[in-house]
Amino acid sequence: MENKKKIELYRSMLLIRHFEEKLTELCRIERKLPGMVILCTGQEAVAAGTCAALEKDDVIISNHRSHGHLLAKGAEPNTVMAEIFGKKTGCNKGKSGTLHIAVPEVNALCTTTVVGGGIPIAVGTAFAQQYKKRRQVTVCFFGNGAADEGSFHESLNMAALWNLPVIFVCENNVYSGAQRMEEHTKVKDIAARAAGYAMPGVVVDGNDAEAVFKATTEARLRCLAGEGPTLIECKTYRWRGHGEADHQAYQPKDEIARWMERCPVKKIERELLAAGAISNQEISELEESIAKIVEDAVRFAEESPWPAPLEALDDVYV
Amino acid sequence: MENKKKIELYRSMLLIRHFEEKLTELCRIERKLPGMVILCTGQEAVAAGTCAALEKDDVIISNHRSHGHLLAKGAEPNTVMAEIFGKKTGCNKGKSGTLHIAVPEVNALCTTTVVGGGIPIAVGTAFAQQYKKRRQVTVCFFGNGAADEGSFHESLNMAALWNLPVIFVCENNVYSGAQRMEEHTKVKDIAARAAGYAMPGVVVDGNDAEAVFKATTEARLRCLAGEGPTLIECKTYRWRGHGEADHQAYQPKDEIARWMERCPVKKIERELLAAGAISNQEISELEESIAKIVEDAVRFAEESPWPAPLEALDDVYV
Amino acid sequence: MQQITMGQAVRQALAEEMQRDPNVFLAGEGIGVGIHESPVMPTFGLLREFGPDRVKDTPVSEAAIAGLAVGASVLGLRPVVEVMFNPFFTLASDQIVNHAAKLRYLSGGKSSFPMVVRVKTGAGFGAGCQHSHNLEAWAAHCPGLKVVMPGTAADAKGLLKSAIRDDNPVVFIEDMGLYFFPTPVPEGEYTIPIGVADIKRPGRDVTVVTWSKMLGVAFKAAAILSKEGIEVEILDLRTLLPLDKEAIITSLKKTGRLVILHEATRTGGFGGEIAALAVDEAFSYLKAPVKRVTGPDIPVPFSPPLEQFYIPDEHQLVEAVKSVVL
Amino acid sequence: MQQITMGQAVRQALAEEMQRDPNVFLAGEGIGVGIHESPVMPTFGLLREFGPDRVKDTPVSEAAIAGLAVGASVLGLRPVVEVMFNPFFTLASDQIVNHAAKLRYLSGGKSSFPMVVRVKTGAGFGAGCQHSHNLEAWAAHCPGLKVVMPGTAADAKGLLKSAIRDDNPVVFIEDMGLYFFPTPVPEGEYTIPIGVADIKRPGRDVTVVTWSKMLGVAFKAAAILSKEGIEVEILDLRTLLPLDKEAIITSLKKTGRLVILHEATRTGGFGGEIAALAVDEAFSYLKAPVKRVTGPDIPVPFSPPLEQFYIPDEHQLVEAVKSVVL
Ligand SMILES: Cc1ncc(C[n+]2csc(CCOP(=O)(O)OP(=O)(O)O)c2C)c(N)n1
Ligand SMILES: Cc1ncc(C[n+]2csc(CCOP(=O)(O)OP(=O)(O)O)c2C)c(N)n1
Ligand SMILES: [Mg+2]
Ligand SMILES: [Mg+2]
Repeated sequence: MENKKKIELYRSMLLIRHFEEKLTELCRIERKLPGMVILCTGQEAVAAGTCAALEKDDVIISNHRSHGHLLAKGAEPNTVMAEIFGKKTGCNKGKSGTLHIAVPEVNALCTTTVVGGGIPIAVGTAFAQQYKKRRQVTVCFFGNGAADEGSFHESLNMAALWNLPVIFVCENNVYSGAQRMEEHTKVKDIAARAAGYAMPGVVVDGNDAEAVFKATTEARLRCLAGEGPTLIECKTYRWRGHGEADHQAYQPKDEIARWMERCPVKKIERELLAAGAISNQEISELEESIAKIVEDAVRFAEESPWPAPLEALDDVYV
Repeated sequence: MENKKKIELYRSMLLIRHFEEKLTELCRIERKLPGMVILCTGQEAVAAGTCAALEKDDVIISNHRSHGHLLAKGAEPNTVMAEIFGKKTGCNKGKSGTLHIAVPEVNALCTTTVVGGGIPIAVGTAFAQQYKKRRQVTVCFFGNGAADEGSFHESLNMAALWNLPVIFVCENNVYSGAQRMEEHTKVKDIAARAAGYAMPGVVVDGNDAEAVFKATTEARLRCLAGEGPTLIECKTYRWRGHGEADHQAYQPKDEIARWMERCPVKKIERELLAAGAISNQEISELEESIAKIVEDAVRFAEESPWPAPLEALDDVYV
Repeated sequence: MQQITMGQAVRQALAEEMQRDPNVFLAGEGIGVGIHESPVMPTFGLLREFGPDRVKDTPVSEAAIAGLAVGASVLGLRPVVEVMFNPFFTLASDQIVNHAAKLRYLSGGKSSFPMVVRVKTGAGFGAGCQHSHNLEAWAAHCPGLKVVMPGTAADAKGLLKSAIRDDNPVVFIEDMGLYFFPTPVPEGEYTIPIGVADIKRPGRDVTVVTWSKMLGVAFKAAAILSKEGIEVEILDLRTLLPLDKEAIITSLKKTGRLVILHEATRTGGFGGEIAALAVDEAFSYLKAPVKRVTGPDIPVPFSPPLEQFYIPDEHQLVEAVKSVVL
Repeated sequence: MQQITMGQAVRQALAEEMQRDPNVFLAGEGIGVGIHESPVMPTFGLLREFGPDRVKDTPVSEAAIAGLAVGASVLGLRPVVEVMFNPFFTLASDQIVNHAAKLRYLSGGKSSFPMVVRVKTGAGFGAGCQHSHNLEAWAAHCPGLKVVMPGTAADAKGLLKSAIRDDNPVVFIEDMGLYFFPTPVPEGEYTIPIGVADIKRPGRDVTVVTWSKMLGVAFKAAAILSKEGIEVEILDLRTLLPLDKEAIITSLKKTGRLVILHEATRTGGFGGEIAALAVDEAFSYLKAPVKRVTGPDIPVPFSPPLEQFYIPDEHQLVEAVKSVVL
């Protein structure tokens, strides 16, 4: 991987990390953020690595843990933050909130908080891409828990049958809500299910952005060659609770600590430093510039007006 | 396999064959039979072989193609026939008809015509068997088409996770409605999906009743040993259309002919004759006795009264 | 005018719209191969005519089929997908209700989902309650959806064409009982707007609000009643959502009497909505209790005499009308 | 009397019934481990108390969870399974509607399915429309089911105990808004019969029919109106199916005026059924139009001011009552 690309990856992950750490902070202030705030801290390499392998026109379908996906795909931090705050200037006018933010401008077309609900939709967008003979793919993000939903099964079967240009990215962060993987399925690797649809299934280190990037790039090429979908399982870990209200009592402290040592952001940072591709000075500057982006986004959100109550009636129908 | 047991198997298959051939006949008479009549002619070895491996207390959950399963499990031909006719004396008082006949008396507990709908229910009955610490198993019959439903996936995962005593019998008769297997899935063997749940998956010749019996017996022992579920795929073929109204235009004539040569009833008959376990004379007698059972069932059904219209209001609630 | 069945009318609408707009495609279980290859079926021959890229036979996977439509429509295609029988709507309902209906709202109006879900419904085929269960009231309770349920072949054609051109998700429900009897359908291009009810028979004495197959029952009853001097106004809703409230109220202003007729079971049926509208917005015009003639609160039974008992008929309607007129 | 929340009342009912009958077991997503381990949650601590054989944490598989209940109940267990949020009812709906509700009928009365599906519902948590969507009207349109929707902690406890002992499938819907405020609940063993509505406040001027969390809104409005000399009778349905028609009609005979209040969206909501009942069977007593105060016909929005706009409040109810009284 070129250094330039790798720095991009690093930058993307840093943005996600800062953005979400700010959300954690804001959640500690009572009534600052409405609703349930669900973060991907620790999983940034999946979002960044995947999206770095995509073109702007490629589509992503996301789930309840979407902030990373959206930012990595190029969404504007300001309007995403405003949406999380529920403000009128939010990218969905405050209708969506943190759980189902869609950013059509960057082809983050549909985000759904129904677990597994995005997978059939990804089949649909990929179908449209194939139907229109576009050189585009769809990436569908979902969790290990979602892989137990019927929708996963129906969708992977259909996508394989029709050789659709879709990449199923299972972000296996060990947990599904408060249940560990082994408490919700007996299979060791979700990727093993791909064989049941005659589809390639790949396991990658989800904390290694470069590995995720490579796997996605390969899968994308298969899609574009008309060879159909791939299931990529990214093994990673959720540093925080299911949502910010979750006290993580069920997550062993040493397990969290072990995974924090394998921090995906630090990993790529170390590699870049070792390769002499970036200096400590440049890192500081980058962090500062990103901190500013996030500060600006929060300020934008805070200073934005609430939607007027009657706006609730808009946008139901075309 | 003992000859006695094998003769039982043969008898069971003969009954199914005669029963259904009679239904084919009756369908040719206009307005004789209401509704859509769906037959398993050619697939008898699956029903017979599976049920021969079960005890009376074991539960079966069946689907739209149920007649074979029910008769093999020991259902009374008279009341099943009357149900198919829609008569008051039918085993479900005419409420069900051919598509969802339940015969709780022989633990054919639930039959559903929602494709895949029985699979979660089988998880439930197997759960009850485990919960009550009974030495019993559940067999769930479903087709290759049903294996594409989300319910299949969720159920197999849950059953494996909890080591439930359930045997998933996928009756792969090549078709799902008018679609061939390769038109609805890319995978060659449905049994390959079992690995995705860390469950054993077995392929057997579904036209060989003895092979089906053996596979079921082994799976049953695994269940009783607390080792959990098995997926058995029985490769067989549907001689007739999806239902009796289906003209089978999409089924190649020579394909049907090839499979008819592999008739499961004739196969076991040949083997019994070769082993000297049965004589031609005995076969004739058996056929006659079975023909009489079927004739009696038809007479019983024909002579039975219709339910009174107001009976429609009964049996909604306990 | 051509005489065709509703199935054939649906087929014409599909074919014409597919010719008109390359973004229209069809998907469903056996819609191409046709389990019972029969010209009464609405997708008969379309695979041959439009090829396998535009007529997709799917696996038996209702959720994926509905999701296919959601995803394809957000990228600008116009999918028309089929739910084989109304009870299987349950299996597709998460995609239809939580996604098709809500994702536009959730996007703040940025995205749209121009898709049609065709649902086959109706008792009378001896298929039992897992095939026969009218659930139009479910869809009509979901903002973001439009719900269309035509009662004639001519309406079906014009409404389906509008549904396909509509930029919102439309649930289009066809009663299979209408697949078998030819009725007049205009030749050539026409559309019928969604959301507009139709007075199928004017009358001064009582308004019968109905939709779908029950329209035929209403006509039969009206003929009987007319002989006794009672003139029924038959208002065919055609669209349940958005509801043409004005048409209902206008008719009630004239007749002052209302009977609602639908095949779905009574309790929680969409008839309640019509009654509620009447007793709120047309209260001062009502001269008599509002009656509902509906399927009884039971699953649809199999046996012919039981199933016949289930389906509302003209005699029940005649009786209900008389009870409010006399 | 103890002061507990509805979540705690549900928990007591579950614990007591599990102690009473070894056939009762629980299953659902995170019901044991508890995503937000919190004593307000109805299954809090039950895993510890009853062990993993009787409190089953399941995979995220709504159809299998519901099917688990169907199959377990036909073999004589009494499953109580949880649908985490009402919109996910869609994913379980085939098992609940086509199987739990119909299989007894299909068996000709031979089998029964004594199961309870607990559904959490209600807007007000900033969770948006894929978590908040009141769909009680769906279940109440399905013969074979019973549908219970309590408005107080005391009712919840007694009704849930009855539901668990009922030999029919019961959909038991809990509004999470009631999980946070303690109200009085009798000590010790008691049950409340399913199918019996309750006059929560007698009054002579107008009947307000409501259920679930909206009961609190009705009380607030009644207090305001009382000061202006208008006495509201609050009839809490508690059970939607079977519907206590008599209670509604009896109240209407007294007041002659009806306002229906529910949080679900208006069109196709269960309020229509109540209005239809009134205008049919109590027509001659009605002195004024029947009004409905409900959620507007939109998905539940996220942003606090929008969500607040969605949820019906006492001011809307006061206005509606005045419009029919004055
Ligand atoms: C259909 C559905 N069922 C249940 C839930 C509640 N829920 C939200 S997230 C979640 C766990 C999902 O786990 P996983 O798919 O692994 O994603 P993760 O949260 O770990 O990123 C559950 C059960 C839901 N949102 N949708
Ligand atoms: C949920 C659902 N979708 C569609 C149908 C219509 N249908 C009935 S049988 C069938 C094909 C099933 O094929 P398979 O599972 O292989 O069973 P087979 O008929 O071959 O025995 C279909 C699509 C149905 N009954 N239920
Ligand atoms: Mg996870
Ligand atoms: Mg098959």
